[in-house]
Amino acid sequence: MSARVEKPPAAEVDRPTRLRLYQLMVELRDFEQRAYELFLENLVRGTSHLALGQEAISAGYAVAMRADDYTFCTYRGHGHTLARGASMAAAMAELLGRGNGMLHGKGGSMHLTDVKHGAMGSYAIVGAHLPIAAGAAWSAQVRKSGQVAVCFFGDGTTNIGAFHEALNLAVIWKLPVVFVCENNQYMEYTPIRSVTAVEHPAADRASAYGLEPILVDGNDADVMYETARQTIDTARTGGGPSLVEALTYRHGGHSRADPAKYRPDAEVREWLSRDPVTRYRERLLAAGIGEAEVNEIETRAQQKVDAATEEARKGAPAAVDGIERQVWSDGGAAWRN
Amino acid sequence: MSARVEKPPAAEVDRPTRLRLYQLMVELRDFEQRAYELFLENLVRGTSHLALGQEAISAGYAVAMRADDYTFCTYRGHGHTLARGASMAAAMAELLGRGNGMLHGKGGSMHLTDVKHGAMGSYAIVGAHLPIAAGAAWSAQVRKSGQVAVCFFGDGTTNIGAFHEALNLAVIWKLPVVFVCENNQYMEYTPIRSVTAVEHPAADRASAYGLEPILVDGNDADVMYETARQTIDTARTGGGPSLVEALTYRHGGHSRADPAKYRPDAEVREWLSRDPVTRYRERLLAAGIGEAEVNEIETRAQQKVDAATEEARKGAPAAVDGIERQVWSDGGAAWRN
Amino acid sequence: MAELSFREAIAAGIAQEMERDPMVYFIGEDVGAAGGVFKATVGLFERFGPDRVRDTPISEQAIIGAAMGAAMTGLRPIAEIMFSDFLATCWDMIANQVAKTRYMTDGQVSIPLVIRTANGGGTRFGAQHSQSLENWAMAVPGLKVVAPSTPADAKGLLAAAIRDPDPVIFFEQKSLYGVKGEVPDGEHVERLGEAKVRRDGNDCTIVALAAMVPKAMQAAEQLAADGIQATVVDVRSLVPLDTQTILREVVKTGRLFTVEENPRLCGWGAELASIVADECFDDLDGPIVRITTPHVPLPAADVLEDAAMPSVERIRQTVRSSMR
Amino acid sequence: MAELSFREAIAAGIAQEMERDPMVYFIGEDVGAAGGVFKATVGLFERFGPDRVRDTPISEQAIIGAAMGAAMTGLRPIAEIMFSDFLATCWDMIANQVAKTRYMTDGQVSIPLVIRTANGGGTRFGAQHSQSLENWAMAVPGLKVVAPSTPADAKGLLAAAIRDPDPVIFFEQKSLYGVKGEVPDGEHVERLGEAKVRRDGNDCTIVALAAMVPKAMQAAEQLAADGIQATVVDVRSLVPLDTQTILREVVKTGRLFTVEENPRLCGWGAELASIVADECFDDLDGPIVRITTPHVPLPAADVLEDAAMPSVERIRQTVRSSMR
Ligand SMILES: Cc1ncc(C[n+]2csc(CCOP(=O)(O)OP(=O)(O)O)c2C)c(N)n1
Ligand SMILES: Cc1ncc(C[n+]2csc(CCOP(=O)(O)OP(=O)(O)O)c2C)c(N)n1
Ligand SMILES: [Mg+2]
Ligand SMILES: [Mg+2]
Repeated sequence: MSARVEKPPAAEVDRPTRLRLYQLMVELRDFEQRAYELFLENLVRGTSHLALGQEAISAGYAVAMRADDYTFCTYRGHGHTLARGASMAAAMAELLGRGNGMLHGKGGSMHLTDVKHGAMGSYAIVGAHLPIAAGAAWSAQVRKSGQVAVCFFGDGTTNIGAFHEALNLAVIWKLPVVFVCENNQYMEYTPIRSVTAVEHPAADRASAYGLEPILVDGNDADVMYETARQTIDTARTGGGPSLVEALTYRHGGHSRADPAKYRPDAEVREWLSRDPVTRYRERLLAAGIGEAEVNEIETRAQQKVDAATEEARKGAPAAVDGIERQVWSDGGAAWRN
Repeated sequence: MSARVEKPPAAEVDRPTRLRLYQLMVELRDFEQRAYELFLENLVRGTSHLALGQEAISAGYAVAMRADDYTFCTYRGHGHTLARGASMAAAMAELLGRGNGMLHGKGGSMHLTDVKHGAMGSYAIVGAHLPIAAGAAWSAQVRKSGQVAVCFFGDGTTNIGAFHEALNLAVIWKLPVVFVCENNQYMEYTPIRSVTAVEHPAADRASAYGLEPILVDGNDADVMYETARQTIDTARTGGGPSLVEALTYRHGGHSRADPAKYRPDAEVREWLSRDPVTRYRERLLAAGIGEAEVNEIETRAQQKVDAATEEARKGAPAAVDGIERQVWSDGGAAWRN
Repeated sequence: MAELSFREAIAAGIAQEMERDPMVYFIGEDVGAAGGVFKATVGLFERFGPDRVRDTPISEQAIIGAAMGAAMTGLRPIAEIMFSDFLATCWDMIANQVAKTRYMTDGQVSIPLVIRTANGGGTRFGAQHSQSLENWAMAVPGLKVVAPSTPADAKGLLAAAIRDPDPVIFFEQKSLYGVKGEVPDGEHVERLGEAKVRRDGNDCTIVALAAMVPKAMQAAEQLAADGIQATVVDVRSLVPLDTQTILREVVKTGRLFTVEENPRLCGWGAELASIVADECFDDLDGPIVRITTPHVPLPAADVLEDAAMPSVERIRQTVRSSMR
Repeated sequence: MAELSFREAIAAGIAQEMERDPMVYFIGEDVGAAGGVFKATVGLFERFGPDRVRDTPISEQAIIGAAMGAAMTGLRPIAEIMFSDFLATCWDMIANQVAKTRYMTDGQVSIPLVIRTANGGGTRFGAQHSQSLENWAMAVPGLKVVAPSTPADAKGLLAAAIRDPDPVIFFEQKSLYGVKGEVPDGEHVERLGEAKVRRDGNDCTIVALAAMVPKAMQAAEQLAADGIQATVVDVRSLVPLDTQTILREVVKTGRLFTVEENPRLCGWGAELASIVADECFDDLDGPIVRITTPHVPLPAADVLEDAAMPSVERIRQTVRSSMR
């Protein structure tokens, strides 16, 4: 009783979309790698959770989304936030705890948010953002705005109560929300299969909410883009929620503190050979896109990351007077007169 | 994608067991009816949630359980607690807030507990006791005691997070626990189908935990007894948990405050015609058990309830010095020196 | 002025705001056709329809999460958590998500959300359905916390909470639902963060909240017969807290008593005592005394529950013996 | 005496008790082969095996529920909630079930359960991973609440908590995990409910908890240079609370300062202030002053976090200016 991975989409993804997908993946890859280097330089103040290896999912969905759609993601959310168009410099500065950070240092790596671009927040307590995403979809539904909420989370998240409550509510209210489980095989250090009653933590549970199982190759940007298109379209046209399980792998440890020694070498090698970025590069070349064009995308991405890093590093430390700001909508923090 | 109600068991339930089942059902029925009368007399102090109409489930399981097995139930738990052998007088006195109550007035109707008889508590916050029951089963497993935990809950409970977490944990740890959903079609006043993504709130979700769907007629004591025997046996012999959905109906309102006006007349009539007690009485007679014997069971039950009521009414009001007792295991309530 | 019960005033407050603002939505368990299990929202479903007054599954995390997501994106939701005890089942959503998201994003989002919940004891529901949990909410930065004591305030403060741009936890004391009182006709909106002096006296200040206010008032009347004139302050709003009114009265009388329905430890009265012991130290003429439920779960039986919660008699005795 | 880090002392305390009592089991997320994400339980899995040291899914309600059910039926479980912030995701299990079941059944069950959790800030984890939540637990009748400040106490108080027949919430301050200190060799068990005077002075009493104790100690040394001799009391256990020791020191010095890592409202210091303002009123020579994190969610960036939490400098300045 186990869902099956779906075949790559029949229809070819068009060329501009493919270039856009590649560009985004490369940018996210380079950003995460730079974040890692800055951490080694001891410049990243707090923790950070990189999504190296999972870029096809964020890119595939972001490209398929409308500018006013909503993204909800986790502490592993740099990619999802940037993919929506958020400033790379502001994101990098936030990691460094600078005043020019996206949240002026108040959120940190785990809470990147850029509402102007539909990036509605990175949530650091497992499962919490699933009901919140359902709520944004409810709001879109009653406002008849045509917006869709897309909610990303990990395999480990499927075992917490909020997952169950959110899925059921979304289905009975037929909400325009897409739940995307990025199954990277691990929680922090524990393999998901050792603590889950079914093989596919999301897909094998779809039927418990009257949904079709959707199990896809999360390391294939074309597959992710097509899956995104279809599930977002279903949501936007009143067809209600979807639950997608995208199979993937994180190249590094869970967080900056984790060398990821618990993973068998062969498993790591196998997944590295399915790196979504190099795979997609090959596919572009095979599809007749010239190496020069591909190289240029890569160069531009590096430049973008370099510029962002430079700007971030120029920022002053976060301003201390921010501590007592923005608890309330009046801008302040007063709890008494 | 919907589970099917299973047929009544092939094997006939033996005669002594049947008499025991009938006796228990009649006792529970009479107890609840008396509780209702005492409420009308304004003697029941707090709220109370009667299980009139749901007796076949509590009786079926209780008869199949070993004396040291564990029962976990809800605020609708008079029947489950009494069925394990708890004192009827103590239960009644607890409803009346008397000092001779089962909990000396400190718990009330919603929290009947009799640990000596394996009745490990009535829990009044929806869903909470599912993980707790799993924990008792875990304890039995590691102590190798052969005990089984049986956990009863309503249809509405299947939509709360704790349900999901408990089921997953029980399966991955292969715990000796049986989860029994008493699907009486309603939450408090809201029909379960209006807020649930699947038709059978428990059975249609079994596969999300790698379990077989078990959907049974909860108004048939033979079916319930056989289901209990099988699921308890599975648990006891290392086969892990089961999730049972028993279809039933409460004859009255959700709680003492509720006239249950929200239910269509035809639906109520239909279900009253499937009353587990009268149905079983007919089955006993059809099976050749004499009317006299059946009558005697009924008379004894009435006498038992009368005696319990009398004893309960004789009790003094709960003793006020109990307020600062039994917060801690030293018997006291001190939080400071 | 019309005479309304506290529960009718709640419904009237919601209706007033739903009428005014089409972005106000109301969700919860059994709040639709059933009108709520405390019948505090009767008539709203009929008047505003199943889209704006919506039944939910028993999924408290989803209720609060959905309300938060909606509040972030243009609605002004009211979410009902049937008993305040059940706040515990969605406490992460409230304390970690609703309360903190505006701050963590340095103001990128507002969360204009009201969480209504039936609070407190006196109804023999036992330890899991009777807690007074306003201090749980007060302890969390980012939540406003309101608890009215009269039907007029039930309507006016609820309307204010709905209009407030920030999350408000609105505690409705179960034991007050049946209480009747005058409620202003027409639109009625109070301001959050204003305490009210309900009785004026020069000998001591009794500060109370919600169902403890009428008890404090009765005790004050009896104390007058003992020759002690007590000021009674109704806190109404714990966050924001009207310290100015309270400190002024304490300075005037030189004595502070709190009457709290919550079990003792870390109740709102503790916070108040600590503020007064810091800022009015020189104005105090005697110890600060807190009158609370003992630090135990609330027992179910009527005699036990009544003996555990602060009573008029206990307030009177405590004040009298302490003022001697 | 051996020198151990705080995290090693935690592991040693658990090992000592698992060795002694075969009914002690330990569950949590990533506690098995990984040894816990704070490496505070390294070696237990290897020593006691996967049956007694067990990984769970990310299911906090199931973790606490399972531990409670097991504790009711013969085991003595230790359950880890990785960050105290996540207590909110299982708060119903803790506050409504674990805390109340013994009382509601009038003593029919005991729940010998320890919930260990990493608490507090200073590690730049941001608002959802840095809270000091000991006051949440303190506010719930039926929970014991412990928070050690030294490696020796980490071991000794944890052992005591495991042996205690009642539920104990055991807060391990994240910022202390790396701190080293002497830990007695051999079996080491402290008693719950005893505060410790860490420094003796006659001018004022500073009461602190967990990571605030070393800060209070440093501030006290600096204050001595200013001519102010402070007593420093390490509370260690909030429930049961050693009021005798604290009141004695306040009576001796006439002044009370609390140093609390929690955001201001309803912190443990508020409760303490209210006790002192009642019972030592005549012995006080000046206001009771609380030094806390402001009532805001904790910001993430290093400079902000450091400025928000009580610092040695702020403690010193506050005491000095208040003692003038
Ligand atoms: C409720 C809760 N429990 C535990 C944690 C600690 N934690 C943070 S990330 C994580 C693993 C999550 O795994 P998964 O959902 O697969 O996401 P991934 O990190 O693999 O992207 C855990 C246990 C948390 N943040 N929230
Ligand atoms: C977490 C929680 N939410 C809401 C309630 C209020 N409540 C009590 S019983 C009930 C309905 C439960 O329905 P179901 O699980 O079907 O059980 P039944 O009462 O039908 O036996 C509700 C909503 C509660 N006790 N706990
Ligand atoms: Mg994962
Ligand atoms: Mg039901």
